[in-house]
Amino acid sequence: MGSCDPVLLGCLLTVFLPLSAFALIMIFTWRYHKLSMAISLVASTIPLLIAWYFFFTLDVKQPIIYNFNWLVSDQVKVPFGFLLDPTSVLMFVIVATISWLVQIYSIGYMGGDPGFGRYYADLSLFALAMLGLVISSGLLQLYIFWELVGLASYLLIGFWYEKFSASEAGKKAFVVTRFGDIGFFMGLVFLTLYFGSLDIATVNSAALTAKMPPWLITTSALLIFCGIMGKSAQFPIHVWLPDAMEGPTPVSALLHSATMVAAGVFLLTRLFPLFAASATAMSVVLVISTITLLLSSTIGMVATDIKQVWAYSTVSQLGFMAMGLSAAGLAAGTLFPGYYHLTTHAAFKALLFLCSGVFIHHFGTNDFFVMATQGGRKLLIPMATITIAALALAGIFPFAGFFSKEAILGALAHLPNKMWLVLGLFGAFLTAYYAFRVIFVMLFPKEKYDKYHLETDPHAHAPAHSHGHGPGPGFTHDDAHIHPDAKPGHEHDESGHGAGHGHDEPHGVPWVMSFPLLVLAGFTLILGFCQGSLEKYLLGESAPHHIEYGLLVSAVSCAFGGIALAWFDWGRRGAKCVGFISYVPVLENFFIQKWYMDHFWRWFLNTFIYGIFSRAFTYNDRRVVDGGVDAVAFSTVGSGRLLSFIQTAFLQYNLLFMVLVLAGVGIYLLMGR
Amino acid sequence: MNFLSGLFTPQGVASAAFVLVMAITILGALIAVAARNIFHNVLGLALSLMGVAGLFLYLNSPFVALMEILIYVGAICIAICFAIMLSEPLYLPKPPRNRLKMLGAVAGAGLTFVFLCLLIRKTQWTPAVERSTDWSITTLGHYLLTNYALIFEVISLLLLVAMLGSIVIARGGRGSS
Amino acid sequence: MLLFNQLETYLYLAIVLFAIGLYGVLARRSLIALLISVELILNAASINFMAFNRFLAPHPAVGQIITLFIMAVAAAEAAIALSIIVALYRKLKTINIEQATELRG
Amino acid sequence: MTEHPTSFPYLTCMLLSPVVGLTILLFLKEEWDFLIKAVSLVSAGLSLALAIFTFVAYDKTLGGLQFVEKYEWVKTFGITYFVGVEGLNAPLLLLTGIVIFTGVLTMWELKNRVKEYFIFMLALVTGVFGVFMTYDMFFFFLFYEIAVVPMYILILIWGSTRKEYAAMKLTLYLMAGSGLIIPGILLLYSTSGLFTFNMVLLHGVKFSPWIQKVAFVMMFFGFGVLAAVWPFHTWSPVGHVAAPTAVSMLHAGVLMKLGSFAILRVAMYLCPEGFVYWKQLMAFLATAGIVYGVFVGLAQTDLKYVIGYSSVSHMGIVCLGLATGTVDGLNGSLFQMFAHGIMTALFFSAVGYIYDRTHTRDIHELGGLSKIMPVASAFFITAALCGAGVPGMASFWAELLVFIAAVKVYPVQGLLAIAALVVGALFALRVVQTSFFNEPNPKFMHFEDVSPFLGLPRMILIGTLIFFGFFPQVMVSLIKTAVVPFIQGM
Repeated sequence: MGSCDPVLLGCLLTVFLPLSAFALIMIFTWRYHKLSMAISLVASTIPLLIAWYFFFTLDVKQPIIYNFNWLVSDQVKVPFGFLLDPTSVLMFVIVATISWLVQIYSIGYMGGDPGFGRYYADLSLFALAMLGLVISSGLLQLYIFWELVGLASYLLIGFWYEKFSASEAGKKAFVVTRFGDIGFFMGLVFLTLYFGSLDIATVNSAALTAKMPPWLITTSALLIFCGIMGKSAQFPIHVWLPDAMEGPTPVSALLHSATMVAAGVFLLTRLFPLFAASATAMSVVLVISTITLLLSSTIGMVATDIKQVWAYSTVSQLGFMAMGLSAAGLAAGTLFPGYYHLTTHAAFKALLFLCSGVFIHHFGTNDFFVMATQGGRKLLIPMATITIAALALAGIFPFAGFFSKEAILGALAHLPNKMWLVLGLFGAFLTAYYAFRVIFVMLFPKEKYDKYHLETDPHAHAPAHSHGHGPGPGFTHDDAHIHPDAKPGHEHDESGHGAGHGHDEPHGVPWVMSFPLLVLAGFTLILGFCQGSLEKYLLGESAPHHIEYGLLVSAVSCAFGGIALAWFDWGRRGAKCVGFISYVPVLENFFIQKWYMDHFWRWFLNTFIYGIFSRAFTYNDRRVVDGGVDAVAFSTVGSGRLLSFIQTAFLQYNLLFMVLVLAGVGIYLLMGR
Repeated sequence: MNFLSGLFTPQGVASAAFVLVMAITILGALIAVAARNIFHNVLGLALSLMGVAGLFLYLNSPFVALMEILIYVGAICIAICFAIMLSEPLYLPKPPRNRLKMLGAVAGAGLTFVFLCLLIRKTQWTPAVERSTDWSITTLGHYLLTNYALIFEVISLLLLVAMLGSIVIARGGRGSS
Repeated sequence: MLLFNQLETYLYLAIVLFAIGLYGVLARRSLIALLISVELILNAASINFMAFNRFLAPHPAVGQIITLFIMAVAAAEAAIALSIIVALYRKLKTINIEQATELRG
Repeated sequence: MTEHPTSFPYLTCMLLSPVVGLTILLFLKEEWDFLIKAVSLVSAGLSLALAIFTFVAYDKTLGGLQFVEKYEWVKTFGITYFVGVEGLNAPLLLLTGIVIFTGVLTMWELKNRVKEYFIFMLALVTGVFGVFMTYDMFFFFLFYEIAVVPMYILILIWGSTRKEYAAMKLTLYLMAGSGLIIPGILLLYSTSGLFTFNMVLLHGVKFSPWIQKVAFVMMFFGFGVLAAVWPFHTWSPVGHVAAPTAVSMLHAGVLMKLGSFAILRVAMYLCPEGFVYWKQLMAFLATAGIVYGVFVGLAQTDLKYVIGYSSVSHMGIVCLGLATGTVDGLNGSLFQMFAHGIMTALFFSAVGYIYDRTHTRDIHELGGLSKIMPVASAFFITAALCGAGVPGMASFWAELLVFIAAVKVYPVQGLLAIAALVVGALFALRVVQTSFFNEPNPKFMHFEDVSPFLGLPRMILIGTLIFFGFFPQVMVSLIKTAVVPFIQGM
């Protein structure tokens, strides 16, 4: 039945091509770099075409659903299927596009890395998992791909596994997201047991028509939100995402900003009716996402690693999306604002990361102060595109971010309590500030940035320099490790690869790296104007779009306020080059220490998991259980030894004893007669 | 004077002789275990065995009595004598007796004695209904080679094995010459 | 009833012999004395057999044959025991049973 | 249960194949190294082929007991040679076949007393096959003991770290277990009034409740020792550590399943009321094992100890599934037996390769192995991910089924077990990180990676895991044919 239906065939191809690419590369071709790359590219290009084909030609007003039995036990039935509706098709397009662009970009970025083949295998695994996640029809199937995405993330973060911090970050990411997924899984178990179906469409319609008991809706929504918190890095388990920047930069762009972390928000939109049916759940979401937004924006203000800045920015924007969704859920709005922001964010954040990747690749450092002093602004294309992306991030007209932020703030404005709106605006202000802090530092480098250099906090990934260029002034080499991010750049420089592009820079940017930048910049520019059509696509009709000028003005002024402050602090000639926050050293230190969240979790892990449970159980195992058994064994041996003292080898005593007993027993027996 | 007159009847003589035999047996046995000189023990044993042989005469078995003297007194006691000569010299000073051990032994023996006495007293000894009266040595020999031939064979085998075994043990294993 | 015509007489005599032998086995130190005591015990058993044979058994040959068997066994036992004693003496330079404690636990 | 006799004695052949191999080995010279291994491989391969055949050829629509062979053996005691295949044991026969086949391949490099080693290994596997296929309690126990005893010698002679202690401990534990099993079996035998050891017939007897309770608890603890039910698990990590590679594989992969299978096959099957009475205890012990195993595993530094404790945890999942007494739970439990068997076999064979080279299993001393031997490391990492419950592997499905069933029947225990998954992931990844990632230890730089031939058994194991991870229905539909009547009969 499958092969004749082109839509189904497309879905199947989408899932199985990357899968077979992964298997092929991992088993056979991982030693052959070019071949592996080719396989992986083929396996990602076809889904890309399918995605755009679906987007433009397929009518998904009525969701297209395919279901096959995957596992049929008694009560547990897991179908394998595809659900194509506007929500999934749009995400499908986003994922396929960015995934493809990143694969192209990685040709340049990862060129010459000894693990090139493995890298592409892992990317294929990610593509498989993410695409499967997006178009899956059942929640359990979604969960499976969700876990696979986590696996891919683990493998890619720890890609440079020789480095302790990388492998540690990979582990952290996997375990922390798993921590949230446990909640997700429990939610699914509850749904299975008390509702009976995990089909997304069924669950949503049941929530809409109140077929589900309210307690179940709230419980399962909250539990599922645990998973979302893990994957989308919401407070308090956001700590893995900044660390995940240990992975190669294209991976950060693909997984840890544009697509994978957005999977949480995607799930929130997927189950929007379910969540919207429970005011409690939505309030929790709103609170948590607001905390996340503020927390990560403030940390982003003080980070010195360019990837850290964008990482915290990602966390805050994810919080922003969740805010939009929850506000919409509480105020009977639509899922559009949050989802729209997801879309635009995917474009401009991927762009930010890829641009940063170019700088990192070029300068062999993650520290944007060093990049600035070494003439980062001379790389024209990346500099231009990163500025565009930062403008979008800050929410400046006419870039995409402006429209989507506007939509979310609109949703927040519908809430009866205006505090959320104020907090959202404050978040937007901070966002603009930290984004332009980076941009201004890069654009207008100063001679010396001593403060942030000498005070790199222990957890930030302090730049290490092994590059051919000498260390910049004031740069302290405080990390013994060779930063692997520097490696590709280094080799790239030596091999002289990347010639033949129309660039006047001495080292230049290979076209495979600049092409994705340009494409994404294009998206960032045009996406804003697609708001209407996208809304129509997603919701079926375009809501009447009345512009609230008060909100518009305040939002834009917040953004410009942030930019202006950044200009004042970092950009203008003679700026002090210290953040305004340094006037409150306590607070600054608090932000630099990332609100002590890492410390908290480390403490939690060491004290409870390793310290109390693990140690106590191990002690119990060694001493009590094992000791008990050994004690039984030893007491057996001991009592045998004790008894053996009777064995004096004095035969006559033994005999005497025997005789006495026998005679005694005999007499006793005879007396009784 | 029933007692004295009775003493000189055939039964009386037989009884008196029987008492004498019993006395010899017990006296010999006592010497065999109580004397401190090992050689006296052997002589006591011989005496006791002679007494036992006398008892066998009273039990209508002159052949067995003869055998008793022949084998026990004639063979075993002599063998023991050799063993004494081959082992510890007699002139060595003897360690003092262990009172406690002797007390224990007396208790053990006494208790066993009591037990066996009780056993004898409490048992109803009934003779077989039909009893043959054929006590001749011929019959004994006949039975030994027909009905009880197995015992005969086993005795032979046992003696052979014992002989070989004692040679092997006494010559001190494979190593010594 | 005459003394020598009573089963009990013999039985009591036998157990007296047995008890004396047992005492010897339990009290004596010398292995040879032990052997002598064992011979007494065996004789006690022989007397029993002969007495039963005389007073109770259906056929008089059986007890005699058993007694003969016991004699042979005793002879064999004596031979073996004596050779063991000799060997032991060679090894331990003593025939005191209290010194032969190699099997002590 | 309907019984379908067979035209050809497949099961007897499967059982006898290692016996024949072992007999041939007896007549081979110690020096003929290659021949010895080849004979063992062929006999193991034959068993595997037959196991696959029965797995595939089992008619799911027909159901019941198939490939049945039944001969009276000792009529007076009611002992029958009665073997058959149904959904319950078909996966386990397949598991045994795969593990012994790969186990022989894994030990291809063995140099020390090759002949004796393979003889004992084949003897052991005969016992295992026997336990899984027989439906007569007498033979069941006989084979059970056959499977247990060679383990002692295998560990004692070819083992490593504290092998005397481990071998002794293992044997004593298992013998203590047997000491509980025999009275249980005999209690049922004597009170049935049928004078038969035939389990299918005994199933028809309605034992009085107290007998069921007593017999069940005896057999549960007796077999539970082998299934490493908490707190009788301490022999298993010690034993795994001491045992040579293939024995660890067989031991953790197959032998522990004997215990859980026997709980299902004998205890639950014959004493359903006893099961109902004791199931709360079962669930408690199982959950304790799950939680406990991961936490203790977190503190271990020896690779094999880590795996040992992960086995304790995973066997807890098996036990939890059994304790639910629902179709889903039993499906999951049996599936988990299979999946865990393959997974641990993979674990141990990967560790065995590394240990043979580096002569250390300390996770801190190793390190960066991915750089030195990427393929060997990939095997271990795959197993670790499987152990952490990553989808796409067989054990994911098994755990899914068990957990859903468990939450339904025992909400608290079920949720606790699910929560333990986080720690499970943490401890699997901790080991992977410390010993396979980071900077390589220069001491081990010169070691070579797995050769394709030695990689073959590991690839077979991974392939099996992934196959059943992608197509769980192949397994579950088969298991279900037996589990559904099983539950109805209870």
